[in-house]
Formats: sequence, C-alpha cells, structure tokens
Amino acid sequence: MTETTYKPNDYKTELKPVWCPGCGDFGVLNALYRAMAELQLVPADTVMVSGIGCSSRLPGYVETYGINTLHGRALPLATGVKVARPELNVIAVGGDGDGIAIGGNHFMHTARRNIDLTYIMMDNEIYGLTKGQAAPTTPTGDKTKSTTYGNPEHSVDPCELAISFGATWVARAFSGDIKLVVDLMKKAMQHKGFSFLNIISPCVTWRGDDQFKEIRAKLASLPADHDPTDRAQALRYTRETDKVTSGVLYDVITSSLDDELEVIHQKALKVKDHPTFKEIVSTFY
Amino acid sequence: MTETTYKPNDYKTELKPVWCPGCGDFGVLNALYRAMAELQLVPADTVMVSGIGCSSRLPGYVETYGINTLHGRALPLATGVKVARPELNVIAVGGDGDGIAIGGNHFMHTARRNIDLTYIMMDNEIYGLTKGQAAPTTPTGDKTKSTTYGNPEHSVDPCELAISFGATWVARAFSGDIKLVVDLMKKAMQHKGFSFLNIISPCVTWRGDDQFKEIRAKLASLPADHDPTDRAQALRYTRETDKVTSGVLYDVITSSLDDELEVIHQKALKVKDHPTFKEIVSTFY
Amino acid sequence: MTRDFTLSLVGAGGDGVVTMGDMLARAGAREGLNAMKTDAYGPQIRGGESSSAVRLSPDPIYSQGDAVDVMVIFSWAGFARFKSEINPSDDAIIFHEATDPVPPEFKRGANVVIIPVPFIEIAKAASGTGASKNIVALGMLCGLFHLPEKPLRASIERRFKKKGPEVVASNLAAIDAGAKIDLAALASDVPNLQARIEAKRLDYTQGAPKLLMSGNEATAIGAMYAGCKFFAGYPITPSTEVLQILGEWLPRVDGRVIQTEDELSAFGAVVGASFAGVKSMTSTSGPGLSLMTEMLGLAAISEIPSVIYNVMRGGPSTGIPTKSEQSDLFQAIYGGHGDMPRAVLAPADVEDSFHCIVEAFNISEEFQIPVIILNDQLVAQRIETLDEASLVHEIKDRTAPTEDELEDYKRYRETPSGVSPMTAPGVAKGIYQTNGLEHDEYGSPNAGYLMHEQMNAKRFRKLWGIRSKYNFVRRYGPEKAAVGIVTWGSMKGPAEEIVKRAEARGQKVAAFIPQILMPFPKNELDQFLASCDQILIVEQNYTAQFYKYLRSFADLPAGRTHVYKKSGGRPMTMVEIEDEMLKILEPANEPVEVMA
Amino acid sequence: MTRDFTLSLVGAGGDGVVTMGDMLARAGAREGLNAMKTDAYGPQIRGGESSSAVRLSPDPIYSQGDAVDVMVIFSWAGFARFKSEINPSDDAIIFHEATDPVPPEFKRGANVVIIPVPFIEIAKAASGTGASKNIVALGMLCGLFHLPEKPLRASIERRFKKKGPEVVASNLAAIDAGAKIDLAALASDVPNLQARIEAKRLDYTQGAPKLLMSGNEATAIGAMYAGCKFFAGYPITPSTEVLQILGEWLPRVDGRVIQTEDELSAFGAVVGASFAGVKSMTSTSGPGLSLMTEMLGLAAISEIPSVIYNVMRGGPSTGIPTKSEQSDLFQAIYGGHGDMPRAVLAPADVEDSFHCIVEAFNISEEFQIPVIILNDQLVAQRIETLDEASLVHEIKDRTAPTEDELEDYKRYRETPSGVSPMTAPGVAKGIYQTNGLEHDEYGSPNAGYLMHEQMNAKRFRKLWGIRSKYNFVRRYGPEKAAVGIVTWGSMKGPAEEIVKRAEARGQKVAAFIPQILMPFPKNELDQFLASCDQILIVEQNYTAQFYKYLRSFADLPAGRTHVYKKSGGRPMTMVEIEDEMLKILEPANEPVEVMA
Ligand SMILES: Cc1ncc(C[n+]2csc(CCOP(=O)(O)OP(=O)(O)O)c2C)c(N)n1
Ligand SMILES: Cc1ncc(C[n+]2csc(CCOP(=O)(O)OP(=O)(O)O)c2C)c(N)n1
Ligand code: SF4
Ligand code: SF4
Ligand SMILES: [Mg+2]
Ligand SMILES: [Mg+2]
Repeated sequence: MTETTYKPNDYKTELKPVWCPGCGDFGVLNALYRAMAELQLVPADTVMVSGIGCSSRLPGYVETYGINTLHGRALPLATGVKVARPELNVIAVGGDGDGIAIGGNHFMHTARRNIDLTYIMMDNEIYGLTKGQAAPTTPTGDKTKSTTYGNPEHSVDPCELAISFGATWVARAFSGDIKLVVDLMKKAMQHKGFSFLNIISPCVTWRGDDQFKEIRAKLASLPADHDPTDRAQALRYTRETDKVTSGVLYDVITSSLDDELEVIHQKALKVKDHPTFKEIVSTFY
Repeated sequence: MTETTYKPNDYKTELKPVWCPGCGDFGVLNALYRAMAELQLVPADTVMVSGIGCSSRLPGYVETYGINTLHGRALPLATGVKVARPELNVIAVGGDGDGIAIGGNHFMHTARRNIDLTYIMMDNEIYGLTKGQAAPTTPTGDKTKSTTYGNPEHSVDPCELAISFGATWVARAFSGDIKLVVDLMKKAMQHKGFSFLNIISPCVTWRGDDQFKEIRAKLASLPADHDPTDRAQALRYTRETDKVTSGVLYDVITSSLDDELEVIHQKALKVKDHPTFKEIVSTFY
Repeated sequence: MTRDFTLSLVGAGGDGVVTMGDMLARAGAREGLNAMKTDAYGPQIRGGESSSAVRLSPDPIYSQGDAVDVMVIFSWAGFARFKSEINPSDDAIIFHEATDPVPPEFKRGANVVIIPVPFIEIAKAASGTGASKNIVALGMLCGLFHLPEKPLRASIERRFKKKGPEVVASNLAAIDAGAKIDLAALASDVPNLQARIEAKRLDYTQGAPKLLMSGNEATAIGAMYAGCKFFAGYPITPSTEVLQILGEWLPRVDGRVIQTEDELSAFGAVVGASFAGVKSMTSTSGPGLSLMTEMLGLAAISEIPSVIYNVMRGGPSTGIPTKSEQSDLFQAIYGGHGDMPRAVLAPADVEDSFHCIVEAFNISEEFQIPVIILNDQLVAQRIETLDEASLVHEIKDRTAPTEDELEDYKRYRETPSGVSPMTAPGVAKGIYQTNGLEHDEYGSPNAGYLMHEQMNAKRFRKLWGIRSKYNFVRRYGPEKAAVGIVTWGSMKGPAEEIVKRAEARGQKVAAFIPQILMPFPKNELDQFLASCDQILIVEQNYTAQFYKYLRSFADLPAGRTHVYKKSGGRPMTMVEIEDEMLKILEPANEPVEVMA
Repeated sequence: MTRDFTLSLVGAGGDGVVTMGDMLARAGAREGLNAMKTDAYGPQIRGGESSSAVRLSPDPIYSQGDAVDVMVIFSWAGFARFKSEINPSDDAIIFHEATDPVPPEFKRGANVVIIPVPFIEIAKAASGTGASKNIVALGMLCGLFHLPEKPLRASIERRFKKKGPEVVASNLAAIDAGAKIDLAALASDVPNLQARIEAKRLDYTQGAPKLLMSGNEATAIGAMYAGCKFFAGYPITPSTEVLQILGEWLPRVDGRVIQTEDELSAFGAVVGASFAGVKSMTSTSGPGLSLMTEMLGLAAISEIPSVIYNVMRGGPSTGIPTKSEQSDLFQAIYGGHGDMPRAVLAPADVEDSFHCIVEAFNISEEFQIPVIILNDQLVAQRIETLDEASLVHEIKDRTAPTEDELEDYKRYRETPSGVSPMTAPGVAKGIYQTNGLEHDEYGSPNAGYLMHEQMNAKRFRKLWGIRSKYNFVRRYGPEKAAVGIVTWGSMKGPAEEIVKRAEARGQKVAAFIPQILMPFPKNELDQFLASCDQILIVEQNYTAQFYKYLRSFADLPAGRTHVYKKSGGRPMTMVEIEDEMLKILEPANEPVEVMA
C-alpha cells in the first residue's frame, strides 16, 4: 500500500448525509473522522454497524466496511463480526430509540458479555426518522407526536443503563463539543472491552432549535478527583436533570467474551487438537 | 357468591405439576397459595401471566385467570391486561432465562413504566425446560450442556437489573424459606407499582441436588437498619457471591404508567368529553 | 373546460408544496368536489425535495391519475429527483419559479407550455417574504383554473389565526397578488395561451362539503367506531399516524393507548388486553409485521381476538419505507410456524379502510381469531374525499357465554362453528388458563396427536364460517367479459377506471377486487373466472404473490391467465395496466411463467 | 426367525428405558446391523413416563415401523400415556414387570402373549439394586431374540468404567442374570412359547460396524465438514443438540460458538459473522424461526450467505414441542414481508441431514442467499445407522472478487447470474456498506422504483441458477406408475417402503421426494406428474401446506390429485398411507377439497 497516513477527509464517502441542516449528528460524524484519523484506523480493517434511524445512517458516510442493519439489531451483528474476526475494529452506532427501545435487550447482553467493540449512541431524546415520537429517553411530561398529553413514562439515562448492564467503559459527551467528543471516541476505541459513548446529539427538527443552547447551558465536567473505577461514583452522574456531566464516567477492565472464547479455543485444542473429519465421525461408532 | 374466604387449597387447580421431584418451584407454588389466601385475592379478579419454561408452567396450577404466553413475552401481555383493566390483580411469573435472556427488554421497560403488577422470577441459574443450558444468571465458569468448557460470560444479578430498570419494589428470597417467600409475595402484591421478587428456586435436575444445601448455607438477612428507599444501599446487596441476602432490598413509590394513563384520560376528557362519532368525523371537513 | 384537473407541485425544502397541495385538496372538498392528493419526498429527513399531486373533479376519482395537467415547479433540482415519477400530459402547462431557469436536460413534449413566474419576487412584494411564494402560486392557480378560492381563503384564515392577524393578512395579500399575475405579460411568446388555459379550467358547481381523510385516518376513526378501547403500537412509517391519532382521541372515549418498546410487545399487549375482554389493536408496517410472527401464532392457538393493521411499504427488510408495494401478502397469509388460522383483509381505498377495520374487529371478535389488514401505503397516506353517509357499518361483539356454558366451563369447547364460549377476568365461573401449548377443551396442555388434530380442525373450521358471512368483494363491468381483471388493494382504482373506459369503447372488461383475502371468497372468484374469457391478474410486487396465492386454491384457466406484476416504488398507472389488458385482446399473447 | 425386529420399551421415571434403547441400538450398529431408534416422553420434565422404540435389521430400514414385535413394560401407567402411539403386532410378545400387574382395561390382541417377569427382584439378586432391571431385561432379550450381546457387554464396560469396576461388574451380572431367566417357568401357560419366540429371533450375520447418529448430530458434523466456523444459537427443543455439539467440537477446529440472548440476535450474529467472511449458521425450531423472520429479509436483500437449520415440531405457537410435524413449510417458503428470496431444503433421513447442511452452505455461499433447512423432529432426534462412506459431499466456497472487479468495486453489480462479487473486511479495495434499504450496485440507498425492480430481478434471478444446479430429488418406483406419491422429509421412509411393497404385489407405485423445496425442482416434478396416473400428496400438517405450495406453481392433474394430510404428534404410519394409496386405486375415490 502506498498510503500510510489517513487524514480525516480520507474517511469521507461520496454520500451526502440526509440529515436536516443543523442536526447534532453532523458533529458526531465530523468528530468520528478526526478520531479515526488520530488513531489511524485502517478503513479496510474497520466495520461500522448500525440499526435504523437518522443516526443509523452514519456508516454510509464513513469509508469503512459497514452494515446498516435492522431497527434495534446493530449489536447482534456487531457481535457476530467481532467474534468471528476478533482482529477487526468494530464500531456500532445508532439512536436512543434504536438502542434502548427496540434494541434494549441486545444493549444489555452485549455490554454484559463485554464484547470488545465501541458503541456510540446519538441521543436526541426522540425518534427522529419516524418524525418525532417519544423515546425511552424523552423527558417525562414532554409533548411529542405520540404523546399529545405529555409523555407519561419515566425516562432512562443511557449511561446508567450501560453501567448496570456491565459495560466496562462509559462516557457522555455533547455533539456540540467536538473536541471532547473526538477525545472520548479515541479513548472508547482504545478501550479493551465494551465501551459505550452516549453523545447528546440534538434533533433540531423534532426537539427544537433551542436544544443546543439548553444543553450547552447545562454542560458540566467531572470533578478532577472522579474515580472512574468506582461504580457507585459513576452512577452518581446518571439521572441528573439539572446538569449534563460529560467525560469518562466509568472505566474498568474485565474479561471480554471474545477473549474468553480464545481461552475456550485453547482448552478445546487441549482436549482434541484439530481432529480430522474422520476422527470426529469415529466418535459415532 | 356464597364463598367469602379463600383457603390456600382453593387456589389449587386439578393439574399436577410437571416439575421434577424436589424442584424449587414447588416451594414457590405453595407459598403463592398461602400468600393469595392471606390476601384473600379473588381468583376471578386475578390474572397470572407467564412465559415458557419449567417455572412458567406455574399459572396452570393456580385457580385464577391465566395466560401461558410465549418464551420471554409474559410482561407485554401482563402490561396489556393491566392497562386495559387496571382493577385486576396481575401477577407475572417465569424463569431467569425467560425474563432476562429473551425477555430482558420487556423486563426493562415494564419496570421503567412501573406498571402496577408483581413479577416473580424463579431463578435457578439455568434453562431448566430445555435441559440445562447456561442462562444469563449462570455463574461464570460453570459447565452446562451448552458450555462444555465452562460458561465464558459474566452473569447478572436480577435484583440489580430490576433496580436499574426502575422497578420500585425489589426483593430476594429462597424457595426453601417458605415463610419469608409468603411474606414477600404479600408485600409485593400490596406494593403500588412494579414489584419484582427474585426467588432462588433450585433446579435439582440440571444444577444438582446440592443447590438447596449450598444456598441455605449462604443465606443472609438484611441488616435491621437497611433503608429500602436508598438506591445505592439496595444495590450493595446485588452481585454478592459469598452471600444470598434476602428481604426487601428496595421500596419506593413513584407514579405508575397505569395511573398516568388515567391522568391522561382526565386531561383528554377536558379537551373533549366523550365526543360522538359524528363529532370525531366532523374534524375531517 | 374540464371536469378532471390534476396538478403537480414540486419544490425543495421549505418551498411549502405539501402545504399547498393540502390546502388545495381541502378547499376542493369544502366545495363538494372529489379530491385526491398524494405527496412524495426525497431521502432528506427535512429540507429535501418534495412533491404533491392533487386531483380535483366533480366526478368520481379512481386514482391519483397518470398524467398531470398543470405543474408548479419551484426547484428544477427537486423536479429531477421525481422526474421518473411525474408524467406531464402532452399539453401540460408548467409554471416555474423564474429565478430557477429550465435546465437544458429537461425534455419537454412538443405541446407543453413552460412559463417562468417570479413567485418569490411577487411574494416579497405582497407579503414581505419570499416564503409565501406557495400562497402566491395558489392564488394564481385559482384565478386561472377556476379552483375553489373562497374556501382557500377561509382555510388560510383558520390556519394562520394562531400566528396573529398580520400573518393572516400577509397570506391573504399573497393570494391576491397571485390572482393578479398577468400571465399574458409573462408568456407573451405562447400562442393561444388563453385558450389553452381555458381548456384546463375546472368545470364544476358547488356541492355539499365532503370529508377528506387518509386511509390511516379512516382506519383510526373506524377503530373508534368499532369500539376499540386499547391500542398498543410502535412507530413505523407509513402507519405511525394511527398511533398518533388514537393517542390523541382514544382517551377522550375512555380508551387507552400505549407506545411499547417494540412490535413484539405491542402485539403482545394487544393480546393481553383482548384476553382481558377489551377490543384491541396495533398498527405497523412490514418489519413490524415480521416481528409479530410468533405472537400471531399465540393469538391463533389461544383464540384471542386481535387486530393488526399493517401498511405495506417497499420491501424486503427496511426496503423503501415511504413507497407503496403489495408485497406483504405472503407474510400475512402464510407467515408463522405451524398451522395457524388468521383472517386477512385489504382495503381498496380510503373509504374501504374504514369498513375494513370495522370488519376486522367484527371477524376477530365473532370468531376469536387474529385479523390482519393489509393496506397499501398509497391508500394509507394519500387523502381522498368521501361522504359521511358512507361511514356506517354493522358492529359485532364477542358473545359472552351463557349460564349453561359456565357450568363446567370449557373455554375451547368443541362446537360446529369452531367458536367456543369466551369469558374475561371477573367472571367467577369462567376462570380458565389459556396457552400456546396445544390443549384440551378446558385449555389444559395436551400433547396427544388426536387432540391436536381435533383442535386444529376446530380452529380452522372457523374459516368456513367467516367465508360464508364475510365475502366483501367488488365486481365491476359486464356479466360476461372478454377480459377479467383480478386485483386487490389500491389497484382497484385503475381497474375500475379501465372497466369504465372499456365500456365507453364498447369492450367487455370486468374487474374483481376482494377486500377479504383470507379466507378467500372462492365461490365469487370461481363465478368471475367462469364469466371471463381471459384473466389478467394485476399486482404490485415482484414475485406475483397474489397470483401464486390464487393458484394455491383456485383453478385459474390454463392458457388464459395472464399476470401483470411489478415491484413497488411508484404507483402503477392506469395506462400501463390498460395497455397490458389490451395486449391480451390480441390473440398472440402468451401467459407468463413465474418462478416457483 | 425374522430379518426385521422391532422392540418397544416403556417405563416410568428412573426405569431407564431410554438408556436401554440406546444401548441396544448402539450394540446393533456395532454388529453391522441397521438400526433406528425413537424415544418419546410424557410432559414431566424428569421422572415421567418414557418409551423407546428400537428397530434392528440386516436389511434397509425405512422407518421406525408401524407395529411392534416385542415389548418390555416396566410400568403400565407409563404405557397408558403412550398407548395410542404404540401398536403391538397381532402376535406380539409383551414382557412386563411382575410386580405391576396387567391393568384390566388393557385390550390385548387374541394372539398377543403377555409374560410377567420379576425384573426388579432378579436385578436386586444379581446386582444388589433394582435399578439395573433395565440391564436385566436387556440380557433377557439378547438371549431370547439373538440380539447383539457382545457389543452390549462392551458398551456396558465403557459406559460404567468411570463409576468404578464394581459398577461394571454388577451391571454385567445383571446381563447374565437376564440371560438366564427361565421363561418356560414364568410362562408355563403360553402354548408354543418356544416356537413363538423362535419366530421373532433376529436372523443376521455380523458385518462391519456402522455409524449411529441422529439427524441433529449429522447436521452438526455436516456443518463442520462444510467448513462452518461460526455458530450462534439459542436453545430450543428439538434442535438444541446442534448448539451443544458444536459448542463442544467447533472450538477444536478453530470455530467459535456463542449462545445469544434470543433468536433475533442469534441469526443477527450469523449474518454479521458471515458479512465478516466466515461460514456461519444457527439452529432453531418454529418459534425461533418465526422470530428470525425480519432478519431473514436483511440477509436476503443484503445478499449475505447464512444458514438456518430449523427442526419442525408440533405447532402453532409453543404447540407440541417434542413431537414431529411438517408445518413450518409456509413460514420457510413465504415468511417475511416484501419479496425476499431464500432457498429451502428438507432432509428425508439422517444421512440426508448431513448432505442437506453441506448443500445449504454450498447454495448459501455460492449464491449469497439465506438458506433454511427444515428437518422433521422425527429425523432430527431419532438415531439411525449409516455408512461412513456416505458422508462425502462436494464443498463450495464464496468466490472472491477478481482484481478487475475490485476496480470501482460494485458489491451488487448486475450479473447474468444475479451473483455479484463479495469481499470481506480486510480487503482495501473492496470496502462497501451494505444495508436493508433498497440500494444501487454500490450498496448505496436508492429508493427509485426502477432500481428496485432491477435489484429484485437480480436477487430472484439467483433462484434460477440454484434450480439448475441443485435438484436434489429422490424418485422411487417404476418409470410409469398407477399412483405416484409426492411427499417430503421423514415421509420418505414410509413412501419408499410402500413402493417396495407395491412392487412385490405387482402394483405400479412410484414416489417423488424433493430434498430441495425452494427453488423447487419443477422439471423433475413435471416429469413425475406426467408419469403417474394418479397423484397422492402426503404430508404431516393440518392445512396441506405442501399441497398448496405445489399448486402455486405446478399443474397438478385435475381430478387425479389426492391429498393425505394429518396433524403431527405421532409419526404417520406406513400402513395408513398405504391404505390411502390403495383407496386411490379404486376408481370411485374423489379428490379432497382443501380450504383456501
Ligand atoms: C422493526 C421496525 N420498527 C420500527 C421501525 C421504524 N423506525 C425507524 S427508525 C425508528 C426510531 C428512530 O429513533 P432513533 O433510533 O432514536 O434514531 P434517530 O432517528 O432519532 O436518530 C423507528 C421507530 C423500523 N424501521 N423497524
Ligand atoms: C422463542 C423460543 N425460543 C426458545 C424456546 C425454548 N425454551 C423454552 S423454555 C426455555 C428456557 C427456560 O429457562 P428459564 O426461563 O430459566 O425457565 P426454567 O425452565 O429454568 O424454569 C427455552 C430456551 C422457546 N420455547 N421459544
Ligand atoms: S429529524 Fe432530527 S435527528 Fe433526524 S436528521 Fe433531522 S434533526 Fe437530525
Ligand atoms: S428441570 Fe429443573 S427447573 Fe425444571 S422442573 Fe426439573 S428441577 Fe425444576
Ligand atoms: Mg433518537
Ligand atoms: Mg431458569
């Protein structure tokens, strides 16, 4: 190969994003180009996987292998890719509805298994693509297209869920804060295990233009002495309503399923090292 | 009606449980008969809903209305029953596989919505009915029918999940400890909101006869000063490996979706009180 | 003068063409005209290209129409996106924003007139903002083509009232400015302009106002009419409107609506609520219908009434979410493991959407069976006029068990009809447990093969009862015909029009459109087949699903059966089907082979 | 003496009849006999009734057999549960545990011999525990009926080695004690006992050992043979063995196995792994197949090779999880919204299970299409002998794009075959994004109706290629026949036997059994139809799914086509099908009407 260094623009595809002007997802995309360039991710060795939603269109705009799957099913496919080809970089992306409503179970189990991949959620507190219905992240009481009388449900904090599910690296950021997003994306991808990055990425169309301003006003940083290995401490920054604390909330190392499968592989080889088909069949006599 | 008091045996149906001799689920069933009698639950006003698994057979043995649904789908149906007929007592039951593996998403969202029903999980750390494969609750490293080389996955604590999901009442008990189970079942059913009772209910067939002894040895009670409204304190008793702490871990009151829907109902009536069909149609001119 | 006027509006984001189409169709309906309107969008979530087609006529309207009489183009780039879908008639008149010149690649028909109009400039002058250019265009169109201006003004007043009197005034000024546009000055080079415009003026007299609604709206109000009191759903294009409308309206009539975490739970909650005795439904589209497959089996075996309203979009998988296709038929008829009965209905237009949802509840409640409605996106999301008087339909309810039946209550009792007495919680003597396991008459699990055969027979027997009671079929044309068109759903419109046109030409063409697809009105079909020399089956999907389904039980005449099918993404035009039909009248034509 | 011996063992929990059946079948296979064994269980999870049927013969075995020659009943209560499923022959010999007397309601045939044997007492005396009564019975049976005792002893030694020499010794003592049972003393009232036993002695000479495995086992090893290196699954009866076996074996050949949270993710992971370039599969049963419906569409539109092995149990819904039924055909062929191609295979026996899984990978990889295998529970879970030499099959792999194709790489390039070059991550010039949206040749989303038609055509074109290459069909009987049986899956056994028996009677009966159902080998079928006077379609489900499917594309001869179908739960017997077939030979018989 002649090319050895990648610049942010090298990760751009020819497709023009379908997003509305001003959508928070543009910030996420641009940050991703930069993070990838800073890490010099090899496009051919990287697979992006997404579900369905405005945000899930993102893989189409990134020059890597990509699968735009079904609504809610990014993580099962990402798991398949990573377990089958552990040497690949796997990045899953999608919306809050995709990942927490229909895809909530996969979020839980992929985190629990600590599959070594990065999951970036573009959290706009709404179903964008279907034109503005309540998501599990939509604040209680909010009027949306599907909640004429105000959202009657309790909303969730994606980072709290991620930690409870067993994610080993969890961070929050705001799509308007590109520098931090780039930094966190890099850390997420460098983490060994399941890393979850929740990016508050406003939907200007269904949540209003004020979102950017409002969130920026609430932005807060973690205190210097925050210990990201302390689960209880990390959980303190979830379910905040007055603040949006960004940074690495949680960061620990435990075994990942893809590693454990290699352990199993080695154990299995000890029992029987590469049996021939004849040897396998002979156990049926 | 002539009958005004119900005795435990009145809740028995003619079906003989299909469970293996010694199965922990017998204790759960007997405790349920007693708890129902102590609360004088009216069978006709009670609906039991389950998924598929050994434990999910339970509704068939209880003289109430009952739906044995699909694997993992007890809670959606239970939600439908409760939201459509809020005056009914709704009790969902099932196994750890049913509720946390395939049904994990419904567990999360039903808890989050705080639907006013009781969910009893018979946790045997295994898939009983399908003959002994690993469940999300199976301890890491354990050999099962599906994990020849030991379970490579991190296991979960159902109570921790329930609290994280937003359940407002969470308790743990051991099926061998009938008195406590009866007591907790009563409290669970009396709780207004989503109550989750995790009953360690050993599978003697696929987890071995020693389970009862081992768990009994690990049994512990909550300290007298445990504050069940303190989320962080409640979470402390999850993920224990050396102890099995039983009792009410968590107990708070927040609005339940079924209540909130009544609020919406009232709001809606204020906008337009029982419009006739003609009135509805006339908005399309 | 014409009695049939089709307008197409095309613009980029913010041009407001969809609003324009909407206002015009509504104005038409108020005037007592028949109206039909269909919108289309590019892939952009917002701010992308859009187009709106409006057809107005004092006579019945069968479809959106093949060719367009008049166009307004605010953006040629926008037009480029839709050009394969919009077909200007040979003598169309096209108005375009003057600042966006006609691109060289635009191929105009010889008789097409193109007139640049400075809409933005006029709007700015009249109302202070170029944004009201769409209103200016409306004013112009009304003046030129005798479109209903008065109700348009009224609707502007209503629509902008909330924004204050200045906004109303400026929009009315825009209308006026549009009406005053001096076309002769703008199109001095066009010969006979006045006569050509005259030819396209709509000829009508005012009538009683008509209702105007979409198939999704008709479905939502039909559900309320039928007594639906519980709805659970998950948003999905193109059926989300039902969730939204019922979310707003159902609580006003004591119903409850929940949005669930996914479609599995949506349909699960419906089955639960219905078990509890409440008429319940969900709405979805292909991907959601696929996800409900397993739960459908539970509803079927536990015999719980339940209704799924499914709007068909382009498939498979996520496919083409905003476009119409009739390709969920196989899934609706056959989807699911095991032998599981269900009924399937398919509305043919907006009014049918109302009747089908009521019928779905009737069948479901009377026969304790899941019912799927397959609506075409085309019908579900276009708006159409209808008469309020047509919104009447018999309503059936679940029959409660008799006292006798409650002695030794058997939920799944053998009966000649296959329908057994069904209680709901609260009835002391009617307690039962149901389940997805095969069971005996009491509902207790039973794995015996004889019981299984007996229960299968009981469950499927219900289909015969449904077939004898519900044979909602439309038939058009003469008793005996040279060609009989068999089609379904939105294809009814073009088929009906073809029949009328053939009649006018003296050709004998008939059409058969079933609104119930499962159980199929086979007797009616057999009669129809017998009454036609040649059969043309028309459907909008790639694999000829309808044809194959018909083959599976009907004896389609060998050598005389033809199939015209096509993937979705654009409505099939009346003309292309007519061409196909005409070919059949030529003897040399051979029937098509379709892959197994 | 007989060359065909069928034994049925029935007991309550702990009686060990399944172990007995297993040991006997294995002993037979070691001796070079053909063997087939099927177990059945009551609803209890453990400790309930169970039965095991073993058929042994030096000649080919077609099915488990209709009637039983010899029975051992440890528990009459257990027998009661299975009595409708077990059919003792007219002159059967039934041994039962002496302490459990024959219940009065037991209806014995006039020539049936019933002999009480104190198995428990003998076992206690010989080995110190009544638990070895099953081994005692085995010893007795070997002695009486010339069953393979030597390999049985060897297998006891192997099986109990881990438990220590005493256990081995006591079990061998139980065998000996059984062999020494003095039947004459126990059945002094039975006339001609010796001769009757003699008549049932198995007549065979030792041959080369045979393999013995179930359909699920053959599938698992076939997957490894084909090069499968990734498996994701969720446990479900009756297919869980595949997950378990591959979980043990695949890591030994560098493959990976994961158990997922549900079936949606299982098949999702398969699609992901296959996208990554690895041959991948899942296994499931009806409920899981239903849950995979949506993902199947993604695999189809994104053209990702993927294999689903589905074992059919009684449906719908949870149905009858442990029993066989052929009722997932509709779901496999038609399930899913939108037009989505897939291939469907159906093994007819254990050996076929091996070939079908290899073929499934071949088709899937070569044509980039999802492939579903429908195995009957009956084949999947019974064990059968087979020859190692038969386990050979060509293996195909995905073809990597050429260098040329990597210039301006188009993942979904138009090709005459419909198959486009497919890369996998790691190839720098082959980067692409795939998706479930309709797309252009590069894989970029495209909602145009022309593109949609083009891509549908491309995807479905692959079926013609598959049909021309893969026409795995079995045909038995004469070139021209009076009756032609068309059936599939496990029904092959009875059909083949009926053909043989008809031949012996001088009747011309043929049978046609396709192993590939989609795309259907239509030419072969047409030839078969043309070669038979009457057609009998046989299948095990209530709604005649196979018949309706065949009708949908084939011209079944009107008035000469008959359907014999029945719900599952008990294997259809050869005799009942033969009776049906014989009826057809009587001219008065009318074809059946089947509900649409
Ligand atoms: C099975 C299924 N159900 C529903 C949909 C419709 N749908 C598409 S995207 C979406 C939600 C989008 O919300 P989110 O995931 O938050 O993404 P966003 O658009 O907000 O970025 C829904 C409900 C679908 N495509 N598939
Ligand atoms: C969709 C679906 N997948 C799989 C199964 C098979 N299945 C039945 S029960 C069960 C798990 C049982 O485990 P659990 O829920 O813990 O209940 P237990 O038997 O242990 O009480 C499984 C996998 C099924 N019935 N349906
Ligand atoms: S709808 Fe919202 S989330 Fe979607 S592209 Fe527009 S602004 Fe972004
Ligand atoms: S298998 Fe286990 S869980 Fe199931 S009934 Fe037996 S002991 Fe209980
Ligand atoms: Mg969102
Ligand atoms: Mg369990």
